Amino acid sequence: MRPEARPRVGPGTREAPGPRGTAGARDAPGPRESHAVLSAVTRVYPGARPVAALGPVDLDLRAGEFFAVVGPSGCGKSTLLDLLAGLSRPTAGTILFEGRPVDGAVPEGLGIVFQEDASFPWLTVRDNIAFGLRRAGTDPAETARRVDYALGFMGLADFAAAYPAQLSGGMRQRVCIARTLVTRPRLILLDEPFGALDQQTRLLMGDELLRLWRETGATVLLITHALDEAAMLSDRVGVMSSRPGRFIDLVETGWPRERDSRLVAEAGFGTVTARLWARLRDESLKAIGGPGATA
Amino acid sequence: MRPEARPRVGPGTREAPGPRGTAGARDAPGPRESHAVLSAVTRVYPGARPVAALGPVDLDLRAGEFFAVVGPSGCGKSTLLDLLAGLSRPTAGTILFEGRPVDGAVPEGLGIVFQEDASFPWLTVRDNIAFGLRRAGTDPAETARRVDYALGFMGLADFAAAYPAQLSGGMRQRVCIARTLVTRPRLILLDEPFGALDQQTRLLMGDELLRLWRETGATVLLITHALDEAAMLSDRVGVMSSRPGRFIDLVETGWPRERDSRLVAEAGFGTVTARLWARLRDESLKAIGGPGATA
Amino acid sequence: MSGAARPPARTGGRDALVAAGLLLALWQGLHLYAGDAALASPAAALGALRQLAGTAAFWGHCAATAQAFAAALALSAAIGLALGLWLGLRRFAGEVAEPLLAGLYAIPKITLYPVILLVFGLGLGAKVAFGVIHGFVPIALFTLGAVKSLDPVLLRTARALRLSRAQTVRFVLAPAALPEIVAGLRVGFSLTLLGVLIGEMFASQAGLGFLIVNGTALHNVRLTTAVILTVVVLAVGANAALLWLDRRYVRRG
Amino acid sequence: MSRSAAVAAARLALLAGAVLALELLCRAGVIQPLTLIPPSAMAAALAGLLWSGELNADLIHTGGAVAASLALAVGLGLPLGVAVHGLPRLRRALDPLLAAYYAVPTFVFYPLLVAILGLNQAPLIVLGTAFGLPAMMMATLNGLDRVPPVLLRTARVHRLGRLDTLASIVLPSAAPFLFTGCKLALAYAVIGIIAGEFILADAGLGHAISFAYDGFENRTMYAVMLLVLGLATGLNLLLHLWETRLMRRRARA
Amino acid sequence: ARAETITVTHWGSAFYGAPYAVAREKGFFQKRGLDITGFLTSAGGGTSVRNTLAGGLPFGEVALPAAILAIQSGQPLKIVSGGVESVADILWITRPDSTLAGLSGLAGRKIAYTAPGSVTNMLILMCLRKAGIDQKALQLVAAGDLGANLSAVLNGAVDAGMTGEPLWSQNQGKVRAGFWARDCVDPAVTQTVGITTTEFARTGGDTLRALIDARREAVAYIREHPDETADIVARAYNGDPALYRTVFRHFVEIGYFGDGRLNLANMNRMLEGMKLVGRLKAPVEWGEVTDSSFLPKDLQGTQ
Ligand SMILES: Nc1ncnc2c1ncn2[C@@H]1O[C@H](COP(=O)(O)OP(=O)(O)OP(=O)(O)O)[C@@H](O)[C@H]1O
Ligand SMILES: Nc1ncnc2c1ncn2[C@@H]1O[C@H](COP(=O)(O)OP(=O)(O)OP(=O)(O)O)[C@@H](O)[C@H]1O
Ligand SMILES: [Mg+2]
Ligand SMILES: [Mg+2]
Repeated sequence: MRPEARPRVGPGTREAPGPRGTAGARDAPGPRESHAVLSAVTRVYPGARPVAALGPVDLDLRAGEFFAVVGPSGCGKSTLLDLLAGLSRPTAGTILFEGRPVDGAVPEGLGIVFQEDASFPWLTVRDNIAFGLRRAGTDPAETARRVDYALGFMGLADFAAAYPAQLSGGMRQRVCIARTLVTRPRLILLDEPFGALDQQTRLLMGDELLRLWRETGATVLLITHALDEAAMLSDRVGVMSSRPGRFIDLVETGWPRERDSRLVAEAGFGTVTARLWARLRDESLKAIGGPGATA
Repeated sequence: MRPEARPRVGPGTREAPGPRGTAGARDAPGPRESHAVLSAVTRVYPGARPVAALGPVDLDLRAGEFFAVVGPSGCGKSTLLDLLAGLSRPTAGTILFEGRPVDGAVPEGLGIVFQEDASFPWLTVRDNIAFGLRRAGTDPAETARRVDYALGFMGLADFAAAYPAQLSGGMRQRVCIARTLVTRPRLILLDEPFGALDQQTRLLMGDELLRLWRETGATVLLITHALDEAAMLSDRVGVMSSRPGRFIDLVETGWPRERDSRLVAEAGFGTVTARLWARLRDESLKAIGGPGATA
Repeated sequence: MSGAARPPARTGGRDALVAAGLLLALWQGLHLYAGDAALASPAAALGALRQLAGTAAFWGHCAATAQAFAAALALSAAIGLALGLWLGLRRFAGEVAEPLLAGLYAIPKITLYPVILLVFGLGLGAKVAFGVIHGFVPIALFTLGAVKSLDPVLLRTARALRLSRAQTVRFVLAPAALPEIVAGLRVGFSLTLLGVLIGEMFASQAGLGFLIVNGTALHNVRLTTAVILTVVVLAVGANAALLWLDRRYVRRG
Repeated sequence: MSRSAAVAAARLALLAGAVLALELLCRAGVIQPLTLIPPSAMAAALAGLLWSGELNADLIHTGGAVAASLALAVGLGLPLGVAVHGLPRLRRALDPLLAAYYAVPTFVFYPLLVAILGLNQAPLIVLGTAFGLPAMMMATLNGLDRVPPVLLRTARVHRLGRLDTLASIVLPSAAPFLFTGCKLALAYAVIGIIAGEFILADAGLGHAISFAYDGFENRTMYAVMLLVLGLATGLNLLLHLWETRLMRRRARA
Repeated sequence: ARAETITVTHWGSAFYGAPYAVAREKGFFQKRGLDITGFLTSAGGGTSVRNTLAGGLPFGEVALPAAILAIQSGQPLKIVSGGVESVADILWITRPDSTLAGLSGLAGRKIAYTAPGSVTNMLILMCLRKAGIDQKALQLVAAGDLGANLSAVLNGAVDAGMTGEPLWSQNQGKVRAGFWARDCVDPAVTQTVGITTTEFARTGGDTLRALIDARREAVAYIREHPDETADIVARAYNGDPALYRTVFRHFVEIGYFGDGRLNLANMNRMLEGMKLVGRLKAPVEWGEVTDSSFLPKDLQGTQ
C-alpha cells in the first residue's frame, strides 16, 4: 500500500489550541493536548568561559505526536533532550511533563534512547531488554511476555541469548530501543538512534519506528541529523538555529498516520526536505565557521 | 553562481575507452586514461567460517575522475579500499595502480582517509598535518608552506596549535583529510570521511572537497552511505550489492566540473538519488535481514 | 582519557599538603598506639634522618643504592618496554606469553636468590638483577596492554603513510601508548627500587637496604623508620614528577 | 586448529621447551646440581613430598593465609577504590602515593604489626593484604574511570538509586578492570605471604623453602618452589582463561 | 694487592665482624699484603655461605650450623678456622614488671626465639631440658630477628624473648634479664667459623693464612684495647661508641672472640644443639669438614 502523501508546508502553528482529536481522527494531524511544555528554557554550561548552549526555547509537545528536531551540529539538541528528561536543570525557564514540573530527576513515564550505544555488554539481549522491567519490579511473567514480544517485534528473536558484542551496530541500537519501549513510556525521547546505520537501513528502521508509534500511541521526540528522516517520520519538524539553539521554524508535514519510507520517492517529499535544507544551510554555515564560511 | 545541472542517468559505461580529455574539456565528463584497475578481484576473510567479503569486482578508475561508491552496510566497501591501497591482499584477481601491480604495500602517490578518526592525539593540529611530510623528509620550508596553506584551506588556521581533543569530531576529520592531502597524492581514497558530521555540514564539506579536486586534478574514490552526497559530488557512482559486494550499477551523473551543494535543490538531482535508492533498497533488505525483511 | 572530573590544578598543592598532614597524623597515631618499640614517631624519624644526613656514611649508602637502582631502572624500563612493545605487536606471541609472564611474576622472587647468584654473581650484579626482576614485568604488562588496546586505525595510518617499522614504533606506537607506559613506569619505578633494597638485604656492604637490615636487626627503630622515610620520599617524589609530566605532556584536552 | 587451541599449544610448547632446556643444561653439567637441580628431579622430589603428606600442613597454612589476604585485599580495595573515586580531590592527593607505595619494604613493619596484632598469623596476613590492596584500588579506580557515561545516564533514566547503580551498572561495567585487580591482588598476596614466611614465619611453604634453603637441601627447596610456581602460574592461568572467556563474550568486534 | 671483599655474616648488626674491623683499621691486613676493604654481609646463615661461595675472594665468617649443613649437602667447602666461641651474651629478656624469674617459671608462658633450627632454638630447648620442662608445657614462637624479639617483648606479645649484644646493653632499664643461656649450657660454643671453597683452599693458601693471622692479631688487640675497639667498631657499624665500650668490655670478660683455632669441644656442643632441633641429618667427621692447615702453626695442634 502506498499512502497518499499530502505535504502541508507552512509556518509553525505551535500556538494553535483546540480539542484533542480522537484516535480515529489522528490520520489528519491537528492540535491536541499538551504532553510536555518548555517555557523560555535556556541552558548555560558554567565554567571559566560559560557556554550558552540552548535557548530561550518554547515548545509545546502534544500528546501522541511525532516531533522531529533538526539543527546544526553543536546547536544544543542533546542539551534540550537532557533538560526535558530531567537529566540536567535549565538555567532559566520551566519544563512541565504531564502538568508536573521536571526538576532534575527523570520523571516516571519517560523513556530515552541515547545517541551512543548504551547496551549493557555484560547482559544478553534478553536481559538487556528486561533490565528496566526487572528494576521496576514488574511481575516476571509479565516481563517475559513483554520481552518476548519486543524480541519478535525488533527482529531480535534469534539473538535473545546473544551478547551485544555479537550484534551489529544497528542491532545494538535496536536492543536499546527495545529496552526503552518495553517499559511503555508515554513520552519517548530518541537522540539520533540510527546514527550507526547507513542511510538505507536507517530508513527501514524508521518504518519500524513508525509502526511502533502507531501501535502504542506514545508521544515521540526524535533528534536526527538526516533531513529526509525527519521529513519522512514526523508530524512536525522543529528546526533549530546555531548555538544557542532556538526554534527558527516549525514545519508541519501533514503526512497520514499510515506512512512508510516509500514517501521519499514522492515529489512532495522533496519540497519538505528542500525547505528544511534551505532553513538550515545558513545556520550550518554559522555553526561550523569552517571552510564554508570563508568560501 | 548556480551551475547548470545536467543529469545524465544511464547504465554503466565503464568499458568505454578513449583519448584523455584535456583539462579544459573536463566540464563534460568523458572517458580518460586508467589510473587504477581492478580485475576479477575477490577477498575472502579466512577463518573457521570464511567470510566472502567482496567480489568478483572489476573497476577501471580513470585519471582525474571523482568516483563514489555506495552500498549496504557490510557489503565490502572498506575491504575494497583496503585492497586498492595495498593494506591487504586480494584472495584472487589483480590490482594495478599506474600500471604497476599493488602487492600488499601502500604504493607511493596514494593517500587514504579512513572512516575512523585517525588524528594523532599527541600532536597539535599543525604537527598532525605536517606528519607525513616530515616523515618523507620534505624540506622544512616547503612543509611549512604546504601546511599553512592546508590550515587555511580547511578552516583550521585558528586551531593550528590545538590538540585533537580540543576539536569537534568534524574538525578532526578535516585534520585527517588535510594530513593526507598535503602529501599531494595522485589517487585519494576516502572512506566515509564525513561520517561524524551532520547532513548539512557534510554537504558543505563536500563543496570543499570538490574545490580541492578541481584544483589538484587528483583522482578521487569516495565511499559514502549518504546517497545525496554520492550523487552530488561524483562523476560516477558505483552501486554495490550486498555482501559479497559486486558493482550492480554504475551511474554516470553528468554534472559539470564546476558544481557545489546547491545541486541538491535541482529537480534532476532527485532523479539520480531516486535511482540510487531504488537500486539499493532491495540490497539493504538482504543485507540487514532485520525487521525490514520481515515486514 | 577518562572523563572523570579532574579538580582544578590550583587545589592540587593544597590537597597534597593536607594528605601529607593526614598521613603524618596517622603515623603519629600509630606510634602512640604501638609505642617506641614498634614505630618511631615522625619527629624522631625526622630527627634521625637529619642526624643521618649529617654523616658521610649515609650518603655513601645512598650512592650505593642509587648506583644499583639507576642501572636496574634503566634495564627494567628497557626490557619492559621492548618486551611489552614486541608482545603487543605480535598478537600471537602476546597471547602465549602474557599469562606465563604474569604467573612467573607471582612467585616470590627472594626464593630465587640462589639462581640469581648463579647467573648474575655477587654484589652489584645480584642487586641490579633483583631490581630488574621486580620491575620489568609490570612495565612490560602495562606496555603490552597499551599496545594491544591501541586504536588499530593508528597502525593502519602508519602503513598508509609508508612508515618503516622503526618509524612506526618511534613516531606512532610510543607516543600513542605513552599514558599507559607512564603508568607502568610509575609502578615499575617503585618495584625496581623495592627489588634493589631486597637485593641489598641479601648481599651487600652498603646501601639503604643494608641500613634497613641492620636497623631491624639492631632494633634501631629510628634508623629503620628514617631510612624507610627516605625511600618513601624518593618514591613519592618520583611518582609525583612522573604524574606531573604525564598531566603536562601526555593527557591533553 | 582454532586460534585459542593454537595459543594453548604454543604456550605448552614454550613451557616444555624451557623445562627441557633446563633439564639438558643440568644433565650436561653446565649447571651444577649444587645450585640448581634438573626439573625432573624437582618434580620427583615434589611428588615424594606430596605423597608423604609432609607438606600438607604448610600448604594449608599458606593457602589459608593467601586466601585471607586475597579476600581482604579485594574486599577492602574494591570499596576503597569506589570511595576514593567519588572524591576526586582525595584521589589526586592519593595518586602518587598509591604507586610509590610499592617501593616500601613493608615487612620492615612486622614489629609494628606484632605490636598491634600480636604474635600470630595476623601480621603476615596484613602484610599480604597490604601488598595487594593498592593494586586492587588502582584497578578499581581505572575501571570506574572507564564506565561509559552513557551507562550512568541510563541508570538515571531507569531511576536507579546510588547502590543500585553501583551494583547493576558500575561494577558489571568495570568488571574487566576489577578482574585485572584481582589477578594482581592474587599475585601480590602470594608474593607477600610466601616472602613473609620466608623471612618471618615458622610454618608455611615460604618457611619450608627458607628452612631448606638454610639447610642447603636443594631437592626440598626446589620441590617446594616448583609447587609455588605451579600453583601461582596455575591460578593465574585459570583466572586468565576465565577472563578471556568473559572478555570474548563482551569484546566489541 | 687489589681491593678485596670477604663475607662476614651480620656485619653491622652483630659483632662477629669486630676483629675484621680492627684488622682493617689497624693495618693488620695490609702488613700481610692484603687489601680487604669490603665486608659483604647478609642476615642469614645460609645466605652468607652462598655469598662466600660466589665471592671473588671466597672466604667468609659464617654460622657453624650453616657451614656444616652446606658441606653435608655436598657444597665444596672447608671450615678453616674458628670464630666466635661463646654464647654467653645470649639471654632471654622480659619486661621489667614481669613475674618471670629464672628458668623455673617458664611453664605456661609464651617464649620467643628467632627461627626454627637456629642457635637460639637450640639454646631454648637446652634450657627447657635443663629446667625439666616439657616443650608442650609452654608456647614457643619464632618471632624473627633480635629486633623483632625485643619488640615482641616490649609490646607484651610474648612473656620473654631472646636477645644479645648490643641490644642487651642498649636496652638496660627497658627490659630485665629473665634467664641466660649460660645458666643452661656451657657457653663455650662455637658460633661462627671461617670457611673457604675447596678450590680456594688449593690455590689461595697464602691469602687464607694471612687472613686468619690478621684476625688473630686483631682478636689479641681487642683483648688489650676493648675501649679503642669499641670506637673502631662503632665507626665501622655507625654505632654508639659509649654503648659499644660496655659491650666490648663484656665480650673480653666472657672470651667472646676465639683466636681462630678449631675448638672441637666447642664445635661439638653446637652439633649437639643441632641434633636437638633436628637439623643434623648425619654425624659429622670433623676431619672431613675442616682443614686446619691454614691456621698458624701454634694453633694447629690445639684442637
Ligand atoms: N558539559 C558541557 N560543558 C560545556 N559545554 C557543553 C557541554 N555539553 C555540551 N556543551 C556545549 O553545548 C553546545 C550544545 O551541545 P549539544 O551536545 O547539545 O549539541 P547537539 O546539538 O546535540 O550536537 P550534535 O548534533 O553534534 O549531537 C555545544 O556547543 C557544546 O560545545
Ligand atoms: N577482519 C575481518 N575478518 C572477518 N570478516 C571481516 C573482516 N573485516 C570485514 N569482514 C567482513 O567483511 C564484510 C565486509 O566488510 P567491510 O568493512 O568491507 O564492509 P563495509 O561495506 O565497509 O561496511 P560499512 O558500510 O558498515 O563500513 C563484512 O561482512 C564483515 O563482517
Ligand atoms: Mg547531540
Ligand atoms: Mg566500511
